[in-house]
Amino acid sequence: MTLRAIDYQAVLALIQSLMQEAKVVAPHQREGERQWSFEEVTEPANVCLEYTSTVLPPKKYAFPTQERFLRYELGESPKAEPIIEAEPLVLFGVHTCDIYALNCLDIAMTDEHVDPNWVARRKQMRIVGVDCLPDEYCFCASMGTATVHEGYDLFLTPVDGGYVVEVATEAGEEMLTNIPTKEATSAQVAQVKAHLNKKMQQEHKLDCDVSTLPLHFSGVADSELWEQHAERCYSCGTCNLVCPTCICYDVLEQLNLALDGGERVRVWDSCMLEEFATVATGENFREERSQRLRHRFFRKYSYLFTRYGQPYCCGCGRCVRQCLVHIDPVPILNDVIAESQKGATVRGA
Amino acid sequence: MALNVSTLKAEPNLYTPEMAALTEVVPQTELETLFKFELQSGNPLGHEPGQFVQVSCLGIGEAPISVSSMPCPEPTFDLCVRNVGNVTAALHNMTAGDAVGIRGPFGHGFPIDALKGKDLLFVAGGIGLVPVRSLIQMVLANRDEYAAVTILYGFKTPGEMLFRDEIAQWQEREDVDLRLTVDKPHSDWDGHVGVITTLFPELEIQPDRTKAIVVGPPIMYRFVLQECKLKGIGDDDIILSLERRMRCGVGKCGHCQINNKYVCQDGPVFTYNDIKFMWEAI
Amino acid sequence: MKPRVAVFSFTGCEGCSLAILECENELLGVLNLVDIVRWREAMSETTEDIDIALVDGSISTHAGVKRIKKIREMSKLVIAIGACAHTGGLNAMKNKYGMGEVKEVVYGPDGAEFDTIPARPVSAVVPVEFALPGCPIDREEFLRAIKELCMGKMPKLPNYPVCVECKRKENVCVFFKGQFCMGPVIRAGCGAICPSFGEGCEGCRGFIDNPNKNAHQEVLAEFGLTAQEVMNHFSMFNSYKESEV
Amino acid sequence: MSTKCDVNVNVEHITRVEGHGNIVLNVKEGKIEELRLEIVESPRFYEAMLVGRNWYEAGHIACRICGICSISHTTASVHALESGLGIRPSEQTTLMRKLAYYGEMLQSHLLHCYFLAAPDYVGAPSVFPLVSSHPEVVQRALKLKRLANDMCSVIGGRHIHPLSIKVKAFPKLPDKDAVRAVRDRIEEALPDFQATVELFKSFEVPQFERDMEFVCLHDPDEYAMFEGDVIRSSKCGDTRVSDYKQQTREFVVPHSTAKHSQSEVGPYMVGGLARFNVNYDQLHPAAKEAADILGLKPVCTNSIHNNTAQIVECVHSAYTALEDTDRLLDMDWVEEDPAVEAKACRCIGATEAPRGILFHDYTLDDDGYITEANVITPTAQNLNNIEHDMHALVPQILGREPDEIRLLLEMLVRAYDPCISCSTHLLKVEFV
Ligand SMILES: Cc1cc2nc3c(=O)[nH]c(=O)nc-3n(C[C@H](O)[C@H](O)[C@H](O)COP(=O)(O)OP(=O)(O)OC[C@H]3O[C@@H](n4cnc5c(N)ncnc54)[C@H](O)[C@@H]3O)c2cc1C
Ligand code: SF4
Ligand code: SF4
Ligand code: SF4
Repeated sequence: MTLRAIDYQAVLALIQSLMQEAKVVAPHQREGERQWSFEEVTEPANVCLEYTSTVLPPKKYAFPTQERFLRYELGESPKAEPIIEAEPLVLFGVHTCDIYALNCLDIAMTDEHVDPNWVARRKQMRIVGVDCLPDEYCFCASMGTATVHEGYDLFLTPVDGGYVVEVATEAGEEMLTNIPTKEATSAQVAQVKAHLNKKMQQEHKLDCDVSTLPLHFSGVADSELWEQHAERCYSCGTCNLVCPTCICYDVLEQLNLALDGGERVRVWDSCMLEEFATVATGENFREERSQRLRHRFFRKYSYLFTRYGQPYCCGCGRCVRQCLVHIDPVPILNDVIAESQKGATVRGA
Repeated sequence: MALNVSTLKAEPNLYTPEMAALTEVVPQTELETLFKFELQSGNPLGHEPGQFVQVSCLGIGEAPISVSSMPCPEPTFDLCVRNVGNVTAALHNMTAGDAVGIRGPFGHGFPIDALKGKDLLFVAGGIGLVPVRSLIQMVLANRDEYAAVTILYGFKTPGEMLFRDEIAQWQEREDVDLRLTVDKPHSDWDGHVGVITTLFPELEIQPDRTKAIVVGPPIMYRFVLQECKLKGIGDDDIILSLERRMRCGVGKCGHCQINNKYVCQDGPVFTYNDIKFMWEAI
Repeated sequence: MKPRVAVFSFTGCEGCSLAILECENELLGVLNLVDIVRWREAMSETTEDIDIALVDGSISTHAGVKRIKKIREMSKLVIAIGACAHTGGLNAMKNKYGMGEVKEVVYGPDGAEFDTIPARPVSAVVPVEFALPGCPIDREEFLRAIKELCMGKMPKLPNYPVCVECKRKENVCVFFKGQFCMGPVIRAGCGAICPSFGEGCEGCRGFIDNPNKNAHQEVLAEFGLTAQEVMNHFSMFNSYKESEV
Repeated sequence: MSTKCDVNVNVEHITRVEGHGNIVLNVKEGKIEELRLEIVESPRFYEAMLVGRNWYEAGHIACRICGICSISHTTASVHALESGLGIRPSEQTTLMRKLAYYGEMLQSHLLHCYFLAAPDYVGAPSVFPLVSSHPEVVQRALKLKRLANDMCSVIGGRHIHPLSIKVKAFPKLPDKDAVRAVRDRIEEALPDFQATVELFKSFEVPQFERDMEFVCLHDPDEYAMFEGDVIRSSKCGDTRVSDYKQQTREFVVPHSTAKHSQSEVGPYMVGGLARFNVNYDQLHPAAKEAADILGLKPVCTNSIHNNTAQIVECVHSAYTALEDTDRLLDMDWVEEDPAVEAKACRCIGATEAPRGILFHDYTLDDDGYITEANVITPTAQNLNNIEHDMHALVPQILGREPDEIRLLLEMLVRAYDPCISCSTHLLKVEFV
């Protein structure tokens, strides 16, 4: 790992030089609100590197909200061919939680079967991370995602006079070729540590070590806590749709007007939606909101955690930030932990 | 550990169906029809009994359907489909010569090796016979590899019985104990009447050498599983096949998840042992 | 054989049948798929042999009741288009006043003659095969429905709320901009057009099957609406109640 | 043929107009026994619906009065509220609104001229047969209509029931690149408007004259469409918009669910021809040129020429929209705060809808709830005049075949481009 120092002007120059060779996307402030989104950079100065969280995660560049993946012709002898669209892309200014989430999805998207569209996009993606300062909804410190060790080429941490940049890959090295950088001073390196320490001080936190989370889920399936927390839930799916670690999707047909061909597209879906698990006979395997809320939590913190060995939540807090009825994973998880500890005492007694 | 995606071998055609021609339409009941297909590539489908394919009616959509015939070296296979929605209705509107798209086969089929040498008890309710048929065909074709074969098949009314001619053949065979039942008394029916569990009391079962293959609607499972337990069949020896909504068939879209299992990857065939602690399974 | 399509209008602004003419880029393509055989607003020809009747407007007169029954008889499929036909729409807001009262107050003694009954959706009078919601209908959704019908596929409406499409578009939720929105309880399919243009959803597409209305009333109140305003939000397009008719 | 004939014309649900109306003509021995335009559209009680709603909902409820002129209703509603609440929108906001407004004017006029009126001139029952007989005309009509539509939707999200045209400011600014693209398409379409003029020049408009009063908005600085300072009448002079009731005196007639109106001196005409006659001098030079080509001169008293005036206004709208949009694009757009403080007030506003002058009038209470509402649509103002036209026309054509009489009566009614469904709720509501 090499650490260098780079000033703000050089960051702009870096973005500018990246724009010469690839599409660069980065956080931008939205509509004068305290809301941000990843958008294509047209003017480096408009990039906003000090931001809390974007509405949608940068996942949308590896897995678009709506993605065509099959083209077909109808008629005498119907034909179908895959559509795999990918282009060189730089994700600039990605937080650790979102980098973690992309790494997570790499596993899920390639487990047993390799999703061709995901992989094609990820192969052409370079990532420049940037460190953040969390708001009251973030719980990355608890989730172990306040730092991330892979999945980026460069990583910037704000320090006095600019950023300390960690060069993580050869591609990262190349990006800096013509950019003026200096050796990071020890004071600057200390600032990086201080920054991280500060980031770790989160009020919003779990009452257990993240690695033990799946254990706590073993006895809470029948708990009333799901109904309590789901009472105000709209089942609107917002939480899933803004989540960087969700990948569920639905498939739609888009016929052309002449009805002689068309495309198949996939769109982001959500397991909180009522019909997600409904089958043709009308049976809904998760009819109640509380069952769907329970499934969402089990999937993130138990099923996929056990399946892939890491939580499918990066602690970014997007779900609660966007949820109008403030359904927040942290208190729910803490209820789960409390319940399971209570159960353990009861069983032990 | 993060993956290095660049080293992975992509499957560019994971979501691209291969075309197959409809060769024959064999009506079964008011709602169900048997379709015979032939892959245009000329290659065999290469499935195991219990696996399913994703059938595309291009322009309409895609649906998971179990392969209903036993594996064979020809590029042909059977699907038996109930007309319940868009894709299934489109299939019902097709005639010989029409083309569909096929992806798969996907999932885990029946554990053939574990069945060898055992007494087999097939319990099928209604359309549940569709996936089981591929296994029955295979067992009957290699009859000497298995011990006793008992088939229980229940349906609501006589009109809902599938594969009539084939069942008549099974009935002829000395080495198969076939028992049929309809749920409610019916003038066209002089056989056994009652839900499928009413066939159990008369069965002679040796639990230590029996494998039960149970496929039917969710409600049937609850009662049949109880009967199997009463007969002393072990949880590991009860094999079932589950059905869920599905989009991708390859463990990505999330729809078919039951607790921590994906029906499309880990199933559709499970042992009861696999799923008995899964509150969403049955 | 191309399906024979007719368009009929009842009480409403006729914006929904107009919206069909506003598919300018696709109109010729649509005319390749279907034959338009009857449409008072656009043509003088008429016929009683109809495969698909597209009906806009709500039923709000005795004469209208008779006419829609006749249309039902001569059409294979009846498709309600637009909020007025689908839920009664805005028109049903008048239902809260007694009809005698409305006529009297509004037209004075001369008004007693006018034929008016509480406004109701088409489905309250005759069976409909399908409804395209929205005020007005969404062009894309309309075209998709036409294509699917021509493919022999019954169109299906989303049963999830507008928030889903709003999120897919990455809109900033209007609640966070100090506005109000019915999106969380209203059926999607419009592409969240209102929030995309800076306005809260007004509920023109009707509720999803199982809306959490209690939660939404609480949210609207929590974000600062009075009880009366909350009621107005719920009633704008969704005030038709069977019991009142 | 003797003029002392019997004629019976009964057109139930006149086609190619918006809404439901019937023409009834009964002539016995050359004497008109019955002649009327029946409005059988179901009454809609819009004003009743507005009562009890918050001021900020007025625009969205009011635009649902009419799908064709929903931007005009929105505009009139916004003008009313802004005048009552004492708000002056910025130039940026006004120019944005105008682009959508001209889009609607074009959309409505093009729809009427190409789709509803033109079939009469080529002897077709609708536009659909023209798809094969006159493909280039239909293609052009669709192209121009699409453009008009996009002028609306680029600003308001959509043409029918626009979203972001709101009191004071836009809740979300339009996409500047999209506006620029639409601007370029207007420029590119100018030759198509010329071709439209040529097409309508080739149509023969039936002869008919009747001395009548023309009423529209007037603005000292421009051809009044989007807004105007005063109501100007060719016979009664100027009236302030807030005194609109002096111009439009309403009364109920039994055969119409829409009230009729008259001025101090009788029935009057509003709409394209009225605006052309009253404000001709202020037309864009390109529009004056078009009028020349079409042979339309002020003051024209053949109401069937309303179609012709609409074509002239299409040219005017296209050129004016182009110039306004250039100004808009030259500006640096700023986000404006749309927050408004409500108060008790009377809100009266007007605009020129495609079919003529449109009034919205609300009374708000302290909390901004609407306690009274009145909407007067152009078609409602025209109905009385149409009937008077019919009475003047029938004696001139009595000798002709009944079918021809029916067609001429229909053409006359259609020339007004009546928007019947909007007209049927001219109700002043005073709920207790
Ligand atoms: C592993 C597996 C094997 C199956 N084998 C067979 C078979 O051999 N024969 C047979 O007739 N059917 C089988 N099914 C069921 C079949 O997949 C559904 O009936 C079919 O998907 C319905 O599709 P459709 O387009 O006709 O209906 P749609 O019009 O898509 O849907 C009608 C209703 O079905 C629901 N639905 C959507 N997708 C599915 C889905 N994948 N499964 C169930 N319901 C769904 C929808 O929510 C909707 O309410 C199997 C399902 C699975 C998962
Ligand atoms: S938890 Fe919140 S965001 Fe998620 S579905 Fe429920 S209401 Fe919507
Ligand atoms: S579950 Fe919530 S906190 Fe966790 S990754 Fe998803 S959006 Fe972020
Ligand atoms: S703006 Fe409305 S539709 Fe969009 S997320 Fe917010 S509540 Fe949902």
